[in-house]
Amino acid sequence: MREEGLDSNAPGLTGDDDEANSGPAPSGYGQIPDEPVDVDVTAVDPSLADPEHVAEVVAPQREIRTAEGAPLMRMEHVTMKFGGLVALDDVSFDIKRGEILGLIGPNGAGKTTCFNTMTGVYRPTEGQVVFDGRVLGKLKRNEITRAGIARTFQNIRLFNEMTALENVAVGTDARHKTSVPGALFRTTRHRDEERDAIDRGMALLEFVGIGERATEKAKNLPYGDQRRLEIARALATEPKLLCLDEPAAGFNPAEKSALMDLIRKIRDDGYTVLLIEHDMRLVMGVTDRIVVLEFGRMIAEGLPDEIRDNEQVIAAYLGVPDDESA
Amino acid sequence: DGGSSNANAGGGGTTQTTETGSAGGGAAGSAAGGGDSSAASGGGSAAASGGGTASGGATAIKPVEQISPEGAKVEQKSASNAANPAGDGKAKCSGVNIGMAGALTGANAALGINILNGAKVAIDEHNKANPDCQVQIKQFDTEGDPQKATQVAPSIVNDKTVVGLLGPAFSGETKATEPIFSQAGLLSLTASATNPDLTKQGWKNFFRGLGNDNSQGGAIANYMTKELGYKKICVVQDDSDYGVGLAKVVTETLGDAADSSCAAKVKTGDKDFSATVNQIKGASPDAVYYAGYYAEAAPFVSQLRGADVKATFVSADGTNDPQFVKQAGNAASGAILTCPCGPAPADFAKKYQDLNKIAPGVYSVDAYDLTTIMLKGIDSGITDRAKLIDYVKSYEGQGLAKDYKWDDTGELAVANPWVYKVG
Amino acid sequence: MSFLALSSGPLLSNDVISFDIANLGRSFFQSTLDGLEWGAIYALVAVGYTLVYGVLRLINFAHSEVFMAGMFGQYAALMALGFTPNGNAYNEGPVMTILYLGIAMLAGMAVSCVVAVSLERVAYRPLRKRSAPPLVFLITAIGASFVLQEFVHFVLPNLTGQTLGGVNAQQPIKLVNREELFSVGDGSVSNLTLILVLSALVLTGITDIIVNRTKFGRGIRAVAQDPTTATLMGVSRERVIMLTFAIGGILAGAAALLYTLKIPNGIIFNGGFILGIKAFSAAVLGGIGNLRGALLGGLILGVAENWGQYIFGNNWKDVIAFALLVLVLMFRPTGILGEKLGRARA
Amino acid sequence: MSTPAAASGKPQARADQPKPAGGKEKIAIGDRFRLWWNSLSRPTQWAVGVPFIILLALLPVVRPPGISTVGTDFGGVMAQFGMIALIAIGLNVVVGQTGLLDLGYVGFYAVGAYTVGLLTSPDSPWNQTGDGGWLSAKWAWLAVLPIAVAITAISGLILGTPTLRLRGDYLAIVTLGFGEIVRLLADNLDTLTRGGQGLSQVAYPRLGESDTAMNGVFAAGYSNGGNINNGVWWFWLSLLLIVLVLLGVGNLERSRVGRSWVAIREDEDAAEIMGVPTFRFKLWAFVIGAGIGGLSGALYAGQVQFVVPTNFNVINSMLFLCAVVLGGQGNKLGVILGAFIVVYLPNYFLGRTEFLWWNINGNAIADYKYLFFGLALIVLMIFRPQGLIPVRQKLMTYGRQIWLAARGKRTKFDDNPAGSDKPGSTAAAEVSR
Amino acid sequence: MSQPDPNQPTTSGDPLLEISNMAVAYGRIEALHGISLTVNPGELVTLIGANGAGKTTTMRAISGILPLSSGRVIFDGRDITRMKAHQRVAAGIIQAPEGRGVFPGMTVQENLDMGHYARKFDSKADYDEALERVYSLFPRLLERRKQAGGTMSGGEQQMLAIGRALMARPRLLLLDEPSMGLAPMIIQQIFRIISEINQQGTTILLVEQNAQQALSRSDRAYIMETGEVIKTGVGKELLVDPSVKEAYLGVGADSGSDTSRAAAPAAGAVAGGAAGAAERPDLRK
Ligand SMILES: Nc1ncnc2c1ncn2[C@@H]1O[C@H](COP(=O)(O)OP(=O)(O)OP(=O)(O)O)[C@@H](O)[C@H]1O
Ligand SMILES: Nc1ncnc2c1ncn2[C@@H]1O[C@H](COP(=O)(O)OP(=O)(O)OP(=O)(O)O)[C@@H](O)[C@H]1O
Ligand SMILES: CC(C)C[C@H](N)C(=O)O
Ligand SMILES: [Mg+2]
Ligand SMILES: [Mg+2]
Repeated sequence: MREEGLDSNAPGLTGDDDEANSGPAPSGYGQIPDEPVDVDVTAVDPSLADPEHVAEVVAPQREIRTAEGAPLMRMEHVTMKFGGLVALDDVSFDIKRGEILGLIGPNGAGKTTCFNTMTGVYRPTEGQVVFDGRVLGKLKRNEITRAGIARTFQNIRLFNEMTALENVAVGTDARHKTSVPGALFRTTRHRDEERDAIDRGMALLEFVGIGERATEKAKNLPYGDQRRLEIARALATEPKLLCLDEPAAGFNPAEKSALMDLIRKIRDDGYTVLLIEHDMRLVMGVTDRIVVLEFGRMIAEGLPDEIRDNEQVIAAYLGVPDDESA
Repeated sequence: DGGSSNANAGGGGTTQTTETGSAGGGAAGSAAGGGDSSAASGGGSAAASGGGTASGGATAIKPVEQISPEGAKVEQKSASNAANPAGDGKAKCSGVNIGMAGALTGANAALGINILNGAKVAIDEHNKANPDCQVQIKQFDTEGDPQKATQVAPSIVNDKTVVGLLGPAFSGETKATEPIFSQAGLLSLTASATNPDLTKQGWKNFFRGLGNDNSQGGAIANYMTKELGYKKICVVQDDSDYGVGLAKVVTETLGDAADSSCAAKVKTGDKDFSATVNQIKGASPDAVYYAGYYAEAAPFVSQLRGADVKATFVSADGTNDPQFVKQAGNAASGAILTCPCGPAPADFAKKYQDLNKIAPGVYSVDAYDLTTIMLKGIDSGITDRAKLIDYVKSYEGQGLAKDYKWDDTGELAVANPWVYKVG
Repeated sequence: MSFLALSSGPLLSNDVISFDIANLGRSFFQSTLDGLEWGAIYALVAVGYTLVYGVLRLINFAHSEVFMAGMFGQYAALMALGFTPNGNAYNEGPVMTILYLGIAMLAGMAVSCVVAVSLERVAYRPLRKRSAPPLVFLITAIGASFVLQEFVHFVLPNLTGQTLGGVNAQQPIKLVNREELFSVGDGSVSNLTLILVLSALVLTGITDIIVNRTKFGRGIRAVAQDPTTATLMGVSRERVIMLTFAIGGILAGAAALLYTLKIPNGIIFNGGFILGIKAFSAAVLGGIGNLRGALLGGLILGVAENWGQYIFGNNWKDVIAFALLVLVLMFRPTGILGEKLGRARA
Repeated sequence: MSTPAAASGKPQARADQPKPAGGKEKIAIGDRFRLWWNSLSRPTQWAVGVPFIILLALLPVVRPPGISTVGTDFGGVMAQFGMIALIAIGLNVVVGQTGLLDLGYVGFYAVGAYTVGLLTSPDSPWNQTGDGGWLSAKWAWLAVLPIAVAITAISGLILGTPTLRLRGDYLAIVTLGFGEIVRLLADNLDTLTRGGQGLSQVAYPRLGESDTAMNGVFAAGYSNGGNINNGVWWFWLSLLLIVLVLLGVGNLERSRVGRSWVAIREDEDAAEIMGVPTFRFKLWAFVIGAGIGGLSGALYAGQVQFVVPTNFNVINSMLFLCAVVLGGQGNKLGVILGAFIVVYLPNYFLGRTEFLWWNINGNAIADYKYLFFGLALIVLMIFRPQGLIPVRQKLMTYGRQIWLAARGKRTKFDDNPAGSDKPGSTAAAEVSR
Repeated sequence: MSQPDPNQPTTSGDPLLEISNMAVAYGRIEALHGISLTVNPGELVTLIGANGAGKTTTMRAISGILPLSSGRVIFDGRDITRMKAHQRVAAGIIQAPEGRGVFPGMTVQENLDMGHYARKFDSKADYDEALERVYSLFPRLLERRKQAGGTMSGGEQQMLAIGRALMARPRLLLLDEPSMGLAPMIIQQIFRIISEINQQGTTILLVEQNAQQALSRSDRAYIMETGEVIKTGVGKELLVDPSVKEAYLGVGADSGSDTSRAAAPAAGAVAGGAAGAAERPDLRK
């Protein structure tokens, strides 16, 4: 939580009761029976039965593929200090269009901080982040999203009381313009945007594989589906760059490989992906290129195979397995 | 109930009251703070105020004299010819009732209850004497809140058996509801709403059974400068409709004697007046005039005395309550209080005490008088609202507290306030 | 202060607000001393808000009624000792005065403590068990506040033969007569000034030591920072919560006595309400959840509103207090000292 | 995912979904109602809704014994209910939907009332209804109404702009301070507001003037001789405004705006990072809430024709909040119900001599009404912490389409909807299906 | 009550912890459908299972912060099913929870003292000894004694959580995903320490996603799925069990240095954060 710079988990009034056995089980808001009814996606839009079509809807702007290989985002000598602590020290690298870039490093190396400077949670102390030819400088966080960077959270942070589809709709709204007057008078633009929210929202849910759960409240989704929903919500903002912070956290190997497939699918659909992960198999298996941080400095950059054998990376991060060390 | 009988047993002052009569006094609230065990030793004069006396001694509110608008003493007539609700005992009526509207619950309930209880004495005497004319008093609680009052008013109007209304009690709620009553042509006879504006609205049904704040404020201002010879007076007001209106008249009438450098405003509910006290101390006036209620007046006067301010404390009917003396203790002694309401004669106080198990308070006598007037109207055979208005309009007679005769606007023709003194 | 003498006059053209800075200049020390006395009372009540807030994230709206109960508690104790209203409880010599003060304070503390803990038990605990959403606690607190006030307003007089409670303020029983000890400039430091300010400092100091230095205090802080993990470390959350309410109640009881020393006429069923809001503002001003913040906030609020009162007049006192709060929060969104007891928010 | 998924041969994808405990689960009445309501078609909803509103409107005309109040005029109570219901709807936008705790909402109510008062009361130096004023006596109230709403909305903007940076309870205390400041200003600025003396003879709509109703049906004294009096008319006017405001707020709710509000309530940081201009939408919520509060205040001023500061103290803010939480934060109908309870309950016992089968002394009980009210709040909160009609907002304009698609498969509420999980089913989640 | 020296494993053959038919529900959703498991004195027992299988729920129920809807928990021959959570700590059960649960506003030293909270009647010497042991296991904590817990890095926080639990000198140590969110190298270190503690005599129940590491070090293991125990056995045997291999060790999980490194699970406080948030709604909403 600290890494996020945003603490969503403050102690509250409710919570665990140490008299565990003397009352009804804690249930949060969940005393309202929910209606876990599957949505027949084809009834919403028959064309959603066709994965090709779904992919088409999910990535409407195919032109993001055109300049594949050109740098999409550049970190330029970024330094980030917290008081006396230098969390990022003159870090420079870039992310190319259409690639999956892995960001790894020991705990406290500055990965999340790096991520936070890109998404506007922190402003770099020195240096700048250039995205799509634009210096992120003083952009507000929501403007950065509009500029084309979307992210997921290390701790899942969905809008719990909203349905899956509504969650995604919030994402699609990043591209919408209706404000109070428009909604009040139900202008044509408002109606178009609402249709878009449903069409693209459903397509995205279907894309990540949870279309049937569209009307389920986010908090009632199983953990894995919540992660998928987070990704769908991020994709709904039509990002040019998708940043995933430890998306496989808490997954077992089988679940991880499913996730790897999804990430690849996203990339194939034309998105650029930045991935922070401690799981080496996932990182090695899915990334095109890897950047390694240690103590806030970039210590290596290269193809997965190069990184795997890099002495410095092994010493700082990967370590030598037990059975070899003894 | 046990509560009130306890209070009687414990409050020696209360017993005293029943013997000696009461002026504008008696335990005003349900919690009269009757914890004092020492019997009040003072009193004795025909119209001495009873109520809970402070244990420090015989401090109580005692009537001094009735004064004219110019501040001069007015000789009072004896109340021997006061109208009597019993009448001749031959009245016949049925289904005719009187309404009473005012705060019966809420923070200011005590004032409404004083009025209700006074009216009950009149009704009781009347009904006992006239077996063929049983009049009820229907009570309507407004909490003293204008919006609440506008909800209650239609119920009163819709109750066709109500031919006349005693109330509303406070100026604010009167302002809010009087359009309803005037539209319905229902007599509205108030025993306590003293804001001068009320009679300037053209309401034909509204009559005020006592002097307004102008007469009270003007009279005391003149009394202070002319009779008492004060040269420098600090006028302090609270933020109530009543306090603001009163202070305005007093300040205007005082003219140069009102020192604007120590004029101050305080808030209802406030208990700390250090800044104001300091300011007054710096001005060293002859008197401090306070326009407001006893809840603030008591701590205010205590703090004045605590800071060694010796100026006379002068105030009006909002403060004219035994609670003022109880809470301010010795600090209250010497205070001069006015009231448009008259002191209660001894036998009224006794009847009141017997019926209500509590001593009469401010406006109890006035309520009794006004109810008596309505009862006399009913006894004369009146059963509809319009006639009762006409009856009151042309009424002329003496009451326990004062003479009743109204001018065209609904003000009393002669309204001389009383001066009381805490001693 | 000569330049100040010029700086008075009406603000806005038609005398809507008039001010008189010179008046503050004339009474600078006196107003500051008055302010400190108020600040002492605010601070003690504010600590109760801050503790409960820190542990439960709950604005315990009924805390003002806990304070009010303390006033009645100490008053009842004095009546039980045989004092009559307006009696001279203060001229039996210093020893007796101290004894009476002690008894009154203990009684106030006891009553406030019992009320606070029962409130926790009866109103809040069932909600915790049902994991009610936060606002529900607030509404319950408001409900409890109504109940306590109305109880003293209507029920208590019937229970006590009209001696306690009811619509009017209790007749004062004076324990300490204000006597000047020495003067500072225009201000006089009285025995009451010392009693009030020293009591507040000592009591908040003790509380601070309990919370920050003792094992039990560590338990409180643990629950404040992470209730679940605290339980896993063997801290009884229910016990900590209960004791938190108890400490808050005890301090409110002490504040109740101090308040009645200062304002003997203040013992009334709704006498805690505005004071409670001010004290809560003081807690927020200092940084809610922060004990020292509560003390600092209380003193600052007390002094500032008194200065304001001398400049603008008695009726602007509350406006000054709230305006100060709004201004401070605008520049320091988590109060002067920031949050502490609870989890630091990055 | 027993039935449909398994039957169609799909892999058991959500094996990690825990199965519900037991089989029988009680469904709250509110939920049953919602389920039933949702299953109706749009025309049927109208067919049920419109008569219901008409029935509601007729309530103070019929005054069913046992429901109608005794000690106070039922029409007046309903009028007050209408105003508090408006307030609750407005406050619900701020507190229920956007999650901003506002403890000083009464401030907006006061601003609305005082705007009308200052512009139309002969007591005010700014009075515009007299000679030289630009308001005709007849239309003054109606003309000032939009001004009052606009000024209140602007006051919301002025308060919100600097303070909406604050989080949670800090905002709460600042708004509380604001509410108090407004009241104290109304009290202290007595050259304008006449302080505690109040502004009287405030304008009201002069409609339906006739011989029997010289000042129209909204005048304080109006009564048709039967049950219809000015209170009833004010209730009808409020009802009309409530319906309009509900339509407006409903439109907002089912749009980008409503979604943004709820997203902010759920997780403000996440919302911002998902592209929601949080500050802007919080401000909108504040401004809209304020405007509705001002609207209600203008109604109040018109009905009572008298404004004094004491009617705008903190307690009222708390009562408004009670209406919202009691009814169910976030639910528009719920908060209206909450408003009804908050207004009706204290009035109910007044002057009543029997309750159900017991004889009671209504006036004695009336003393204790706030005691009972407080107890009722505590008890209701303990037994129904989520409010009487809990939140279930719809946030998509065309959400019904999805809902029908979901219902197309299963039309009845199923007691065991999550299906069974057989041990041994694979834990792996399928990505593509 | 007197605490037996943890270094002396209970001599009787009775299990230290015995759970029978434990069912736990979150509101109306049942998360555990009646599981049974035992932990013998001195053992290192591992629980593995997919995400959401109910491992954390099991741990929380053992610690007493979740109520059982049915079943029994017996600890050291005593039925503790109805015992309150904080009393269980005094009885000798302590947990280093998922997501670490470091008290952010307390210093490292104060955090460690919290571990000692329930040990009421200990002598100063006992306390010093426990502290010394923790500091010798994690010298980094000694270095950072005065640092606020919340500013420590992820790995350091994990050390602190484990160290804090050790301060209680538990009879049974519950570790919930200690490797979550840690870099591969730190994971190695943490596992080494777990083995070490266990060898020094502390009974441990360990939950891990990192099945490879966990199974190879534990005496016995239980495999959970959707709220039920579906398999149990000796740790090293399960490691080679084909069905286990397929489900939990990932496809192609042949032994070898590379994979043991690669299979290191990544995690943040994700699962814990999500569960915690659902359960404890944020007040500031
Ligand atoms: N808000 C903050 N204040 C002070 N220090 C911070 C803050 N955020 C991060 N740090 C410090 O910056 C360093 C980098 O932290 P960061 O969260 O970026 O690491 P990370 O690489 O994401 O680690 P992990 O793999 O554990 O998530 C750490 O030492 C941390 O203590
Ligand atoms: N607070 C909660 N409220 C409702 N359901 C919950 C809560 N916590 C957990 N669950 C549900 O209970 C089930 C078991 O969760 P648990 O956290 O015990 O799994 P786990 O095996 O520890 O998983 P992980 O590998 O993610 O830690 C999951 O389906 C989860 O969704
Ligand atoms: C009871 C009285 C003090 C009321 C006051 N005279 C008024 O006009 O409101
Ligand atoms: Mg990180
Ligand atoms: Mg877990």
